[in-house]
Amino acid sequence: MATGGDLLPPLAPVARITLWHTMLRIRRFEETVERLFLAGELPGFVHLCIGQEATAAGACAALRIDDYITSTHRGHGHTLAKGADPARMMAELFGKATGVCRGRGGSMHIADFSVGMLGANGIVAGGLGLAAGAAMSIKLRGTAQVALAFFGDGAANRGPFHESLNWAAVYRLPVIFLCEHNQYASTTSARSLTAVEDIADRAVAYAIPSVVVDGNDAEAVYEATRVAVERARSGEGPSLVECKTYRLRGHYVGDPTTYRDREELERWRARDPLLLLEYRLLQEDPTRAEELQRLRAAVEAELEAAVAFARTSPLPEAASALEYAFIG
Amino acid sequence: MATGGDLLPPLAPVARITLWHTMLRIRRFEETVERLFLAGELPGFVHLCIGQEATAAGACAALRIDDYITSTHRGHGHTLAKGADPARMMAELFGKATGVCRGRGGSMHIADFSVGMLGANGIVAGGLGLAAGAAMSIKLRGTAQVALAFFGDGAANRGPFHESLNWAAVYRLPVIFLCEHNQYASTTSARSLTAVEDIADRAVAYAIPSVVVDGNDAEAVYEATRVAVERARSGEGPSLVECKTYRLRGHYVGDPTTYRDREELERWRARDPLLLLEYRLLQEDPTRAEELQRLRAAVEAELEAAVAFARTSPLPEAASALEYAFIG
Amino acid sequence: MDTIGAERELTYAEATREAMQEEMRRDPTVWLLGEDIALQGGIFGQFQHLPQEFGFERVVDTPISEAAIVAAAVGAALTGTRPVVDIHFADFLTCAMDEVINQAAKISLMFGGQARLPLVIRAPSGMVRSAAAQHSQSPEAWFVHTPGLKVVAPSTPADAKGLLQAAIRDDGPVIYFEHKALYTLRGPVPTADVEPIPIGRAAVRRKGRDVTIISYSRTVHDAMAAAEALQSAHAIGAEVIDLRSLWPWDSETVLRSVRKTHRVLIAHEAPRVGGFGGEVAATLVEEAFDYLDAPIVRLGAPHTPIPFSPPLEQQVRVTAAQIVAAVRAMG
Amino acid sequence: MDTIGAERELTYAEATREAMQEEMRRDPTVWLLGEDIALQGGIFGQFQHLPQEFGFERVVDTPISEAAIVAAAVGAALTGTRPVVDIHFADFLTCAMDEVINQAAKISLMFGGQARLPLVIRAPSGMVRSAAAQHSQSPEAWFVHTPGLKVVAPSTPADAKGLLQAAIRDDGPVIYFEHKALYTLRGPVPTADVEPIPIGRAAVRRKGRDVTIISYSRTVHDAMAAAEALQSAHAIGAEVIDLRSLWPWDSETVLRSVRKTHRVLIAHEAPRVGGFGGEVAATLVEEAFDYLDAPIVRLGAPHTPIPFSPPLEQQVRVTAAQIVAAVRAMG
Ligand SMILES: Cc1ncc(C[n+]2csc(CCOP(=O)(O)OP(=O)(O)O)c2C)c(N)n1
Ligand SMILES: Cc1ncc(C[n+]2csc(CCOP(=O)(O)OP(=O)(O)O)c2C)c(N)n1
Ligand SMILES: [Mg+2]
Ligand SMILES: [Mg+2]
Repeated sequence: MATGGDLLPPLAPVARITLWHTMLRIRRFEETVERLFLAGELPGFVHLCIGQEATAAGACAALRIDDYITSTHRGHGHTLAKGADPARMMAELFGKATGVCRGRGGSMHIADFSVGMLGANGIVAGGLGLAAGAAMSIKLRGTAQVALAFFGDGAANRGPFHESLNWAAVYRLPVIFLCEHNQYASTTSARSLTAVEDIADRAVAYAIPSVVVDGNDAEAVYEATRVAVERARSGEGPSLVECKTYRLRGHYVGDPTTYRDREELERWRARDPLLLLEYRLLQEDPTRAEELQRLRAAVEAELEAAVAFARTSPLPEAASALEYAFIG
Repeated sequence: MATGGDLLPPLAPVARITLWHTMLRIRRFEETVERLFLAGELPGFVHLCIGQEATAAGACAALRIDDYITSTHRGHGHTLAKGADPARMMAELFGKATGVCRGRGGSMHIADFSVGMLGANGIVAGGLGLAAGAAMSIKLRGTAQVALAFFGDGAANRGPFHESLNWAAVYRLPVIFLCEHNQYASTTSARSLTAVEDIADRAVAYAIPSVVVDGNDAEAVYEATRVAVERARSGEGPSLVECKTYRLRGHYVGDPTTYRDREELERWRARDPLLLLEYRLLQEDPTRAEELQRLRAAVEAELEAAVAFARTSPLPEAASALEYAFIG
Repeated sequence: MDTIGAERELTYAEATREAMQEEMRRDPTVWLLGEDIALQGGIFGQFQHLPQEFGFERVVDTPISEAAIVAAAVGAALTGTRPVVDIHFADFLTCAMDEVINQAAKISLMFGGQARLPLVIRAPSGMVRSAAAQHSQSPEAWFVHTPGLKVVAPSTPADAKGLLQAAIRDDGPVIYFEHKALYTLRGPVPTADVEPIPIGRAAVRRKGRDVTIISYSRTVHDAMAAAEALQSAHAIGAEVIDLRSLWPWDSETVLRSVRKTHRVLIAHEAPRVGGFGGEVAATLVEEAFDYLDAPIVRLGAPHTPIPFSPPLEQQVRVTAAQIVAAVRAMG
Repeated sequence: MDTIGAERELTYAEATREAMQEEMRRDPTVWLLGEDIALQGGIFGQFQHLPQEFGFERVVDTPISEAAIVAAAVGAALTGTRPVVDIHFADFLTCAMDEVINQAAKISLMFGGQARLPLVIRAPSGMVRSAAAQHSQSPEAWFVHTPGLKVVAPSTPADAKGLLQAAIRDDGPVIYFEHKALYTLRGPVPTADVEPIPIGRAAVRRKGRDVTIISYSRTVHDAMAAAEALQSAHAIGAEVIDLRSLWPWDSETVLRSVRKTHRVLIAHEAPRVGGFGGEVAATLVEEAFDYLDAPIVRLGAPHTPIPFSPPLEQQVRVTAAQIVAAVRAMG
């Protein structure tokens, strides 16, 4: 695809460990959120990305901090991978005044503009057009940024998917559309209500390049995204990257998941993205075990601090309810 | 494509003359409307289909009276071809109480449910989903009808195009999406703001068959539609038929058409769908000239009567303004 | 609450299901479409077991395509069937707004009465458990301001059944708002042999001589609690009117009450500015000006999208305490 | 009409273009996108010649993709530019309703103030020349009822310029309604050195002691004609207030007038039911109840989509004659 300069190299060993570390941070963040939610500590509704860590980690590894991402209702992983502070994220999920959105957004609207994370979105496919717009702004301002929109397989059936991809194509925008194909849209399997098996096939309708990768292989996601990012940064326009993955939990915390069978789940569990990369890293060099162990401990410490910060932070004052409602 | 029974045969000579006759009726209707509009006799805004008669005539020739069509802002030709009474259509354009919509709709909302014409639409791409829904109703009711949606090249960039085609594909609905690719969406050439040259290429995104035909060749349009209709009627699902054509007038009556050049216009004028078929009919059998002449006279008489009916019909009573505003 | 014809208690969600079931048995052209309704039975469980009885042709899981859902339902309603649409959350009506406004609402007029459009669009509205800004809206006033639509918003299980039945039998498009916080509410519900509740008729939920409290949907329950408190703590007799239908709405029942009490408070969960309360207040001023002894009071959410954090969400909700305070302040 | 700072006469369309031009010169991050605006200069000619000065990167013809137009503008506004969106007809806002409501209006609150969203969405509304049901709507009340948005609706060339400038300089989303029938209206327009007209301030278009007529957009001109007729034929002195902004709206100026005249009529082209008139009436009852000597009268379109045929279209329009009759009937 891309012909522009090699702006980011293929992953060095240390970067691969970072990739694994990012995935672990996401996994443990999500497991912690799940536990806290089930314990009744978190208000609202929560969608976890357990099982899909490789897409968030792999894609964001190919981005710079000033690049933009837009996300979905399942956005914790994207936000962490883009560089947000887990403590302020956790505080947001608790609805605390110290949260990234000062407690106004919660899980479904988590955002951190300081790291280019332009927001999770409670509207399926809501983020694609925003990313196209951010890419348009990049062109107008003449910077070297790119924008990347995460979206699900279900989102690919909404009109904004279509309008955004045509839009990005005709203006040759520096944007990457990254589909997290996790096989389901809530209770319905992608197979039943999406006319094609690969969302990537839809790129033909916009004459843009697309690729299907193993979405549980963080390195593969990184590599595919890297190529798309280079293409975008060198002015050659948008790409569609489809990552085949699976959510190992329900659609939301509490989902009985009666709509899929155990066997399918087990098949995907065996391809857990964390295990895959860990296996690869250790097979290549068993001495890395120690470093991984060190990172594990660091993740636990980080999370413990995040939860403590969130718990001890104040709730917003009721009297402040109208703050930020209105600009200017 | 289709394998179902040959529900409609290829055109017999007499049917081809009917095709030409239908096109002539549309052409003369539109020329009359243009003249009346410029003379200030018609209220509102008018979009003519002069140059595109072959798509309306060819497609509707492949339909039965109880099949459904949905249309666009450029819907006079579709309405006539589906079998509506030109006098009541003309009365509608005059805003008369005797109009097909009792003067409530006008050009942009012309409709005749009695011949399965479910309405022109002032919303670009508004008709695609309606046709898919009519097709769903056909399946539920278990009839042998089909639904056909006319839409423009510009409409193919709107979200409802995407949602409707995916929808029709997953439910295998008896619906035909017929694109009238007339090279422009108002002032913008399709080339500039549509990422692909052929809308038909977008069918891949829904795994449905598609075909591109010469939209100025009424027989070719008929044949492609016939195949798609057979497929639909025999339960094999939707198709996309793209007809390459050209509007020989402006986007609306009064459009200065500064956005296209004379040479392009002349090239298409030479491929006038009426001349094409007339030439073919006469080359095969010069003695047909007499019949065509007779039909010409019949068309003029029909139109004269239509205009007289429209002119002499009463306007709706002001006091009746709230009629039909509300159902039940 | 009205209990006429009721024989057993059901939840609001169960009553909805029962209405669907009875109507689908009664009329084979009635069908249901929406996201996650067939396999899951609706995200609030309101459609469980319907596919087992009626099959997947009449209980249809759809792609995430709200625009196509409503457009297809319009097309199907124009051609001899009676579709009932389920939209996950009322906030997502915006994704099908063109189909609701420019097609469904306008078709009858545009086509000069050629079309019947027996279409129900169900949409759960309102705040529940910190669902945040994109899952909490109460947008009913938009649709009241849209000629061509009917708008209903039941507050009890009995009305959830009776109004859904009426909506399904209606030949025009009806926007039917359920409040998410009410699905688990229990109450008496009439059995199959009872007539649907006519669209456009309010219910007087409680009699009183001193003030008329007008409300609908979930806020009716806050109004009832306020009325009890006003009576017991302040000896103020509040008449509580549940509008049930917002368009057409039952101004007659309201006017009758106002002519008696001379004091009016209107309360709804939707934002106060531009809300349905303004329509009611303005109408009462036009029709009962001389009966009013005090300014009409409107309560509604302050002018903000709904915030996530519980104390903030609670802060923007109209409560019984607010209603009590507002009535007492009327003097 | 206000003429402060005006030096020459321009049409409403020309004033719009001049506002764009000045703002684009002043701030290189201001840009314009919409269908048919670059090659054609806008379907009402309101953007002619802009690409020649600012190039096709800042005056962008778009595909027919209203949802993407608004979404892209939101994304671009979040990231350091000031997009001005042109929607062909206000009716088509429904095609981007989700992007307007669930994204633009809610983003500031949802993200806890992280976002600025300097975004203007222009949309021509109202009836003109039998454009029929899908090209004639006046949907402003929906957006007033949507917390997070500002809503303006200028009635004169001077305001078309001044309010568009204010909207462009505003850091939040502004829905800007132009009335299609006003594009050719001529009037004095201030030159470049004049400040924009602040959003939220009404204009008293005519002084009077007997009745306050409140309006906005095209209907202001009907109100002015009515006021002249009331004066000359019936010696009734009407004060005419042009709201100009619907949210925030200038209740102070209105209240000042009402405390003087004690009689109020509100007139707009949008449907009466659920229209902005209800909000004004309800507010006045709340804030000036004791000053009112007669019921507040609201005039608006009857409850129907706009019909095509000229006598029907005319029948659903609020006219000067109707205003005169309604004022006289107030007694
Ligand atoms: C416009 C819209 N329709 C419906 C929903 C309800 N909903 C939330 S998530 C979801 C499924 C999304 O599926 P997909 O895009 O595949 O993402 P995933 O949940 O698998 O990550 C649905 C239907 C919504 N939030 N927005
Ligand atoms: C949703 C929507 N956006 C914009 C318009 C304004 N408009 C009317 S026709 C038209 C061009 C349509 O192009 P195409 O679909 O190719 O049909 P054609 O006019 O060429 O027949 C536009 C932009 C509209 N009516 N509806
Ligand atoms: Mg999915
Ligand atoms: Mg075209």
